[in-house]
Amino acid sequence: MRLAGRIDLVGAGTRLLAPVVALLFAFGIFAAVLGVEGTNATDAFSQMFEYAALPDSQVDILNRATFYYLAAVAVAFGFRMGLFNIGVDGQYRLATLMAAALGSASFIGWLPGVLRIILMVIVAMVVGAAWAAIAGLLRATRGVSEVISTIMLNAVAGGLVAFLNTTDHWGTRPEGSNAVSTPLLPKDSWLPNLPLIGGTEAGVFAFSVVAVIVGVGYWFLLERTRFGFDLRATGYSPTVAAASGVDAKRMVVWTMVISGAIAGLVGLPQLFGESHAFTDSVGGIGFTGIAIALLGRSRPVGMALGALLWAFLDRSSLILDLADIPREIVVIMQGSTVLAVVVAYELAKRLSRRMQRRRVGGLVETSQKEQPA
Amino acid sequence: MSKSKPTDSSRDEDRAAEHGPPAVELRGITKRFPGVVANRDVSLAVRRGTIHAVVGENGAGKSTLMKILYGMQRPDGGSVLVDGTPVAFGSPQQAIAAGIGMVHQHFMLADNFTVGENITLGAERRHGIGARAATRIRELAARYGLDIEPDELTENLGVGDRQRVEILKVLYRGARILILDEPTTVLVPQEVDELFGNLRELTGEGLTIIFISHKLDEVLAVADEITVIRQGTTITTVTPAAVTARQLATLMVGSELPSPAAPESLVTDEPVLAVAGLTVRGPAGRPVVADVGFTIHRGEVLGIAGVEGNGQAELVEAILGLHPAEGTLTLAGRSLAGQSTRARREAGMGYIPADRHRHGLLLDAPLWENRMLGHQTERPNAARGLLLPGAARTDTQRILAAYDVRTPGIEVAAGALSGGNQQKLIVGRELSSAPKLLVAAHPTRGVDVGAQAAIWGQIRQARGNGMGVLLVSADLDELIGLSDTIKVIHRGRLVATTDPASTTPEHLGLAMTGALEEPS
Amino acid sequence: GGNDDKEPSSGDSTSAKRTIKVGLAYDIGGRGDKSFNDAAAAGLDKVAKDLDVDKKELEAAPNETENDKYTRLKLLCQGGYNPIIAVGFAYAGNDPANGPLAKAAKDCPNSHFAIIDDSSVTADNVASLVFAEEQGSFLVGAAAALKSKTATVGFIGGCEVPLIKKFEAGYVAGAKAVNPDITVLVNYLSTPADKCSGFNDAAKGETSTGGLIDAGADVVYQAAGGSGTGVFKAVKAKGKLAIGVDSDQYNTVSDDLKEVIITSMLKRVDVAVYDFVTDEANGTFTNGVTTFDLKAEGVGYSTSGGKVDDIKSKLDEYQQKIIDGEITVPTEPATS
Amino acid sequence: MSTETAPVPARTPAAPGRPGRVGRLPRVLLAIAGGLVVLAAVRAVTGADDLTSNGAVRAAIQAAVPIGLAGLGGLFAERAGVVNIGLEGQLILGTWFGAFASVHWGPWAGVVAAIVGGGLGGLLHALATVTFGVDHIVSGVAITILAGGATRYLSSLTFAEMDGGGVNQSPPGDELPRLSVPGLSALDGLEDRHWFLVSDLTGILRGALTEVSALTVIAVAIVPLAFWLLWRTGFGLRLRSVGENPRAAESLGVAVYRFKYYGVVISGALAGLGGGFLSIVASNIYREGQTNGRGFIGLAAMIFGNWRPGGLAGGALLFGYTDALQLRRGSESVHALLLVVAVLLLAVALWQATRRRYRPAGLGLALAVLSLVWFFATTTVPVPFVQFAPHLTTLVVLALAAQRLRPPAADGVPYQRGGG
Ligand SMILES: Nc1ncnc2c1ncn2[C@@H]1O[C@H](COP(=O)(O)OP(=O)(O)OP(=O)(O)O)[C@@H](O)[C@H]1O
Ligand SMILES: Nc1ncnc2c1ncn2[C@@H]1O[C@H](COP(=O)(O)OP(=O)(O)OP(=O)(O)O)[C@@H](O)[C@H]1O
Ligand SMILES: [Mg+2]
Ligand SMILES: [Mg+2]
Repeated sequence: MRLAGRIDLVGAGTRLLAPVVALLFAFGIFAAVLGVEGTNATDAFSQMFEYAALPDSQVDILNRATFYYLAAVAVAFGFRMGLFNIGVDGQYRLATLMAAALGSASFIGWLPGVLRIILMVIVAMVVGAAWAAIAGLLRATRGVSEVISTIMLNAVAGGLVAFLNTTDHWGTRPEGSNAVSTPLLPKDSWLPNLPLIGGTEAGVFAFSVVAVIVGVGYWFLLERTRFGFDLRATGYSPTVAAASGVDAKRMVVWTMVISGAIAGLVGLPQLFGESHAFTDSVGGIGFTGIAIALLGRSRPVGMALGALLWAFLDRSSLILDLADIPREIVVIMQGSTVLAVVVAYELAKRLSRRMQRRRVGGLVETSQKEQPA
Repeated sequence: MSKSKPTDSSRDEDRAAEHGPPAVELRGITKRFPGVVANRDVSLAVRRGTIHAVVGENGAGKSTLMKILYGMQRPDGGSVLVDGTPVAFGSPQQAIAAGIGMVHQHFMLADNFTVGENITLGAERRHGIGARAATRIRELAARYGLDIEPDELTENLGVGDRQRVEILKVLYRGARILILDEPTTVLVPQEVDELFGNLRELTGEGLTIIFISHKLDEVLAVADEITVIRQGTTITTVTPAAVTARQLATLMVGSELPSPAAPESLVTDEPVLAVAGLTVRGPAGRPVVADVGFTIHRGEVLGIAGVEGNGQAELVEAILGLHPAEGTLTLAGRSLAGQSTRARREAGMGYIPADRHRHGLLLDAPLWENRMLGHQTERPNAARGLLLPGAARTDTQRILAAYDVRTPGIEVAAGALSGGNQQKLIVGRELSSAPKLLVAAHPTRGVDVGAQAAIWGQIRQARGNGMGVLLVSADLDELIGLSDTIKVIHRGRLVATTDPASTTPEHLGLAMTGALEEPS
Repeated sequence: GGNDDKEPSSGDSTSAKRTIKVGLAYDIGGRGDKSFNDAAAAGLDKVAKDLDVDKKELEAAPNETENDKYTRLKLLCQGGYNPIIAVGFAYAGNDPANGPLAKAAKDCPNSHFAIIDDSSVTADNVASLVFAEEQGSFLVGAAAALKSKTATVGFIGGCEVPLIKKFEAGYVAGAKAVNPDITVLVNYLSTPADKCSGFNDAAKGETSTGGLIDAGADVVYQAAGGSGTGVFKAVKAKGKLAIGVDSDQYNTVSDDLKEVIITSMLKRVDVAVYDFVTDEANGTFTNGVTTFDLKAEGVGYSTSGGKVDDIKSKLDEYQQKIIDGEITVPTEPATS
Repeated sequence: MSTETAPVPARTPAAPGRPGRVGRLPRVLLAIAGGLVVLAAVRAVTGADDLTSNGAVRAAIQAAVPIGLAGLGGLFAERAGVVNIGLEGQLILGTWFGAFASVHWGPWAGVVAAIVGGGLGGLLHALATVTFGVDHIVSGVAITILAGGATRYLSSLTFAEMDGGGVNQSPPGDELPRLSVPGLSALDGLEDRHWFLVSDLTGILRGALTEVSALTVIAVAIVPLAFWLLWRTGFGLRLRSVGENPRAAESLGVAVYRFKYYGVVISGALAGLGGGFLSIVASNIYREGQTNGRGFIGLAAMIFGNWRPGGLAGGALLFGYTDALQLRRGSESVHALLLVVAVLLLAVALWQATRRRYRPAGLGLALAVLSLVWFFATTTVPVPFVQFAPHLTTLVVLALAAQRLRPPAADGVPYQRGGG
């Protein structure tokens, strides 16, 4: 009785079933679209699986999942209190640029590599936080919807990045190249890639450790601290939270700040482990982060699975080209997965709520006196 | 349906039909919700041109029954007859077409619409939504003495006016049968009298009115016939002349109606809360609470009476720090002016909000998390910034038992509980932290009589232990029964102070309308 | 001048048809982008006519990582394709020594690679195919100045990046060479901030060109990829003249726009691809940088439509001077 | 999207009419006239003649149309209580479907197909949000992702095989007719004189009334039509009622779900039309990435316009105008705009100061000084800055005005029939 009370088995069941059903549905769409084209979906899928199982692919999937996960956590932090930080993109681009520019600057050349890495991480988080704080402050003091302001701030951040990452400012261009980036970091502040997976020289980003730490920290902060309770309460109902003593405006600002600080980390796995300089070639991770946060219902483990799924689809789609299957099919699958999953979660929520009501109602009816409203 | 006004001859027809079939007949209605049977074999007949009252406790199934008649809910069994013809409404639209109109328990108005827009909504076919409609509304308003201007923005209206808009909405649709679901809860006695005058005029015109209430004196005053519902079933139908209020109450609850008997005073002269010069400004900078001052002592219940919308909500929120305010506020000797809500709650304020869904409970969160709510900084819920879920769970179990909250467990979402059980949980939670001051706004609203008596008892007991209480309530009996002092708020000012021992609801009502302005 | 099919060297003519597996890794857009990638595709198609080619074409996705690019090159090499052509400087990455191409070249030492528009990757099995866009642009700049009646000409760049600035630099220099007092108005349609959307937005091209023309420009040169049609439309609406880019656009635009195109700056990516593959087929792979300049006829200007016939002699004069080294064309605009 | 408790005030004496209703038109006209004078003066002082040239005005209107249509789309959805952040996706669908039909069956067919394509996107959003109760933002984001993938896939199946088309673009389609008010060409000479105000006015008139695409005319006509539909018809009343108080609407027999569907599908259709405008009129081909965030700007324009058609049209024009200026003679015109902005901010600051709102006044003043300093310290504005000028404008305007805005009361709130 007590156990049944503690763990809402039915609710948990439906919540677990929901994404599975949604994935099947998305696969159905995948198959249907491919069918129209005359390709066998299972065939395509088994090719994708085979390719994704290669050691190189496994490493790549883990690496992608690392920054997708960080982006998702950044977004989810806002989601949990009903804030939509659509500005992760701008935040991490600006943050990564600043960190990379600082890390490669000659005036801190004397710093030992480890300290420089730490400094860069801090700068990235601060820049991300500061950029997000603009939206937070606008929301708290001026009532500007963060959805709109973060979208606008993305454009502004992009402009600043484009402005600063030129040879006139912080950018350099290797001899004979047309690509502009910040100068390469000194070798002592490259992070080694971890040889976690055998059969390949490629290694997993060392920064994936940070992603794991962020995930654990996210869980702890939300579920085990007062701050997290305040945050979740605000997400459930801002008015109720306010009445319980939560200062909604401060919550908004702090949540945006933390979300932005996490967003500031998004570009670092690649910076430290792959490119060693800021390039503007990779963007849009913020949007993927939103999708993954939705897939994982903003839960730390759920988002990790979502990030892996997304990374798997990304990676395995590379093989489709070789088989002359349009790779866009994967984007369709990703989009329909998100939509199907959120619909499934909603339906599961309704179902479990109804079942709870029925249980409560049943209890009331069997009691001596009917319990009126 | 016709666009012309009802002529004298049509009125004559109505009168002539008085002995025809009943305007409305409900036969054996049954309605089940998951886990609850709201209506169980209910039968009811309403004669044309009369006011028929339906009384019953909270949750007896009155609103559900009326929603069935109005097409908002489908019955699981039984039949509905209008003018002797069986009908089966699938939507309010069909009920409206059959000449039925309903004024809901909660106002159903869009604030950002004009009165005219609110009235014509859904009935645009009649006279459009423009000048013709406005003319028609003015005509109707003049004819039934409902003073209202169609171009006014609804959010600027007071509750009385809103009530009139609701009635006009129904009349505008040409309804011949009006359902009024607890129309008087938000009105002061004088406004109630005005409303009853309006209703009599309407029946004079041949309209039929179904009137829902659980205020028995009102029912006795206005109804031609009274049907009593208890636990979803019709108990009986009586005429007012044949019963007394006590008899009616006994029918309603199946036992004697408990009343908050005036207890002996336990007031000390040690102040708990002292407020002075408290002013709250509305969006336009106009004060909605103006220069309010009072002191509550240990063991004292200070009741605030007032028509809804006269600043009591803002007063409560200002005291909790939810609304910026000017003035001083001292709790047990400590100045809290300008402090956050959290600081105030930590200093010993408990809060039973008027609207438990907006301010009291996280409906989607489990009960034990709701037990933490508002007290997430103190033991047993948390220590040093970290939550203690285990301790909170255990304490939740204790509250469930102590306050008789009926639920299968502490992991269910608060939203799954019935309103009364939700309220008990809130009361239990707030009293568990042994507050120095309890701010209780409508603590028994929407709660059935049994739970109501329990809540009163718990508040009294806590007061006996030295707690001060600020009680805001629309239920004058509750105010008189619980308070040691009653102050009346009108247009944001405290305009009168009365002794509950010597006052009557009528007297309070007069003060609440501002008729008895006196310097406080 | 134009550039026609080159004859394969005589010695090999007997064994002309032998199978060669060519892998092409495109930049975003891929085959069918009506621009840069298509030019490479055209070169490949031409090779396929002369030789027995087994080709595999893969294309980049927006927002992909450097690792994706590396993976693509490696997939081709693992699939047995040799040579492999990386279309676009992005394949070099920002760290040429460790970028996608460098890594792939290291992983597949027995494959031959070529990269277009980049000369920063040095490896034994990598050939860099780069173009002197500034030289070609110089010539069309001169043509613009010669054709201008208002002493004002315009330049529309699709995105403010070094590669496109090279076009601008040459164009300005050419115009100034003809008329030192000429005004050259320059507009860029986008920056990397919005993923260089200015290469994809004909409406932007049209609006921007309208601004230049209203400010007095009567000849407009565009280096704006897919936005070029917008440029031509605006020019046509105002009865002015335009200069195309990359391929001979007189031959690719719809008929109603032909009349405004006086010439196009040719950047013979197709020739580069063609030459590279045929050389490979002949077993004459040369690593290192091959610059396709005026001398090598890798850049130039087109004469279709006959609109520059009257000034052709002057243009050829400039061309000769550049080839002879008398004129050095800048690769970056004078002021930033 | 903040929710403040609006206390029901005690019965107040009936105010005559609605304040703010009467007197709005003259005020708006006055503000427009004032803005014009400032613009003309700045043009005269700085010599940035493009500020009021007919070309700039024409380009501004052309740039404003897709934004405005997206904004109108947002308006219909949000008036029905559904936030549609999927406008961007519906815009994308509009560009693709519009181009596809235009290429095959002519531009007018393209217009219809764009509407249908966007409408389908709206239908999907309605299905998710209304029927399944999914969070509105969530569904919108998902639809935008989906639309991008779907169009790319469709292109690879269709356009890639066509002559002149490719995986990321369609072959060109035919153009829609352009219309001019006759006789205005007589004004040509006046504009070139650069006379203060006179030339400015003629520039604006010529820009607005000559060589206007037929679809632009239609789009402009939709603005008053939308107002009429929403505020003057029973349909509009019902639609708005489900965005203000769906429960009340339901109790009066309004089919809440159905009207939400109407609102969201119309929303998608309008956004689709905006997309069609991009791929049929603004350029006569479809090109991937063509919408470039205009859906979001449209949403901002709608908020800027306080959820009203006239206001959002003004917002769209403002974006269109800055966008057109920056594209045409960016560094120069936007530099001159700094002066305009400074003057306007100063005016706002003064006005706020007279109302004793010192914080916004201070903010306005600070920003004004900042723009002035920037104006005098530089001669041009860097391209990246020029390009985010519209976005920055949005941010500043929202920061100054957001609290005066009034979204529909039930905007973004999932609604479930029968309560609960
Ligand atoms: N939509 C619903 N779903 C589930 N249960 C409901 C629903 N509406 C009402 N109930 C239940 O039906 C019963 C009757 O409710 P109803 O609202 O008709 O009571 P009432 O007599 O109007 O009470 P009150 O005096 O509080 O208005 C209650 O137990 C309530 O919990
Ligand atoms: N859709 C629903 N499904 C299940 N139970 C419902 C539903 N709607 C209402 N209820 C239950 O019906 C009861 C009465 O609903 P109601 O909305 O009247 O709440 P209430 O708290 O009694 O408020 P009030 O008395 O002020 O009307 C509550 O206990 C609520 O839990
Ligand atoms: Mg009721
Ligand atoms: Mg109730």
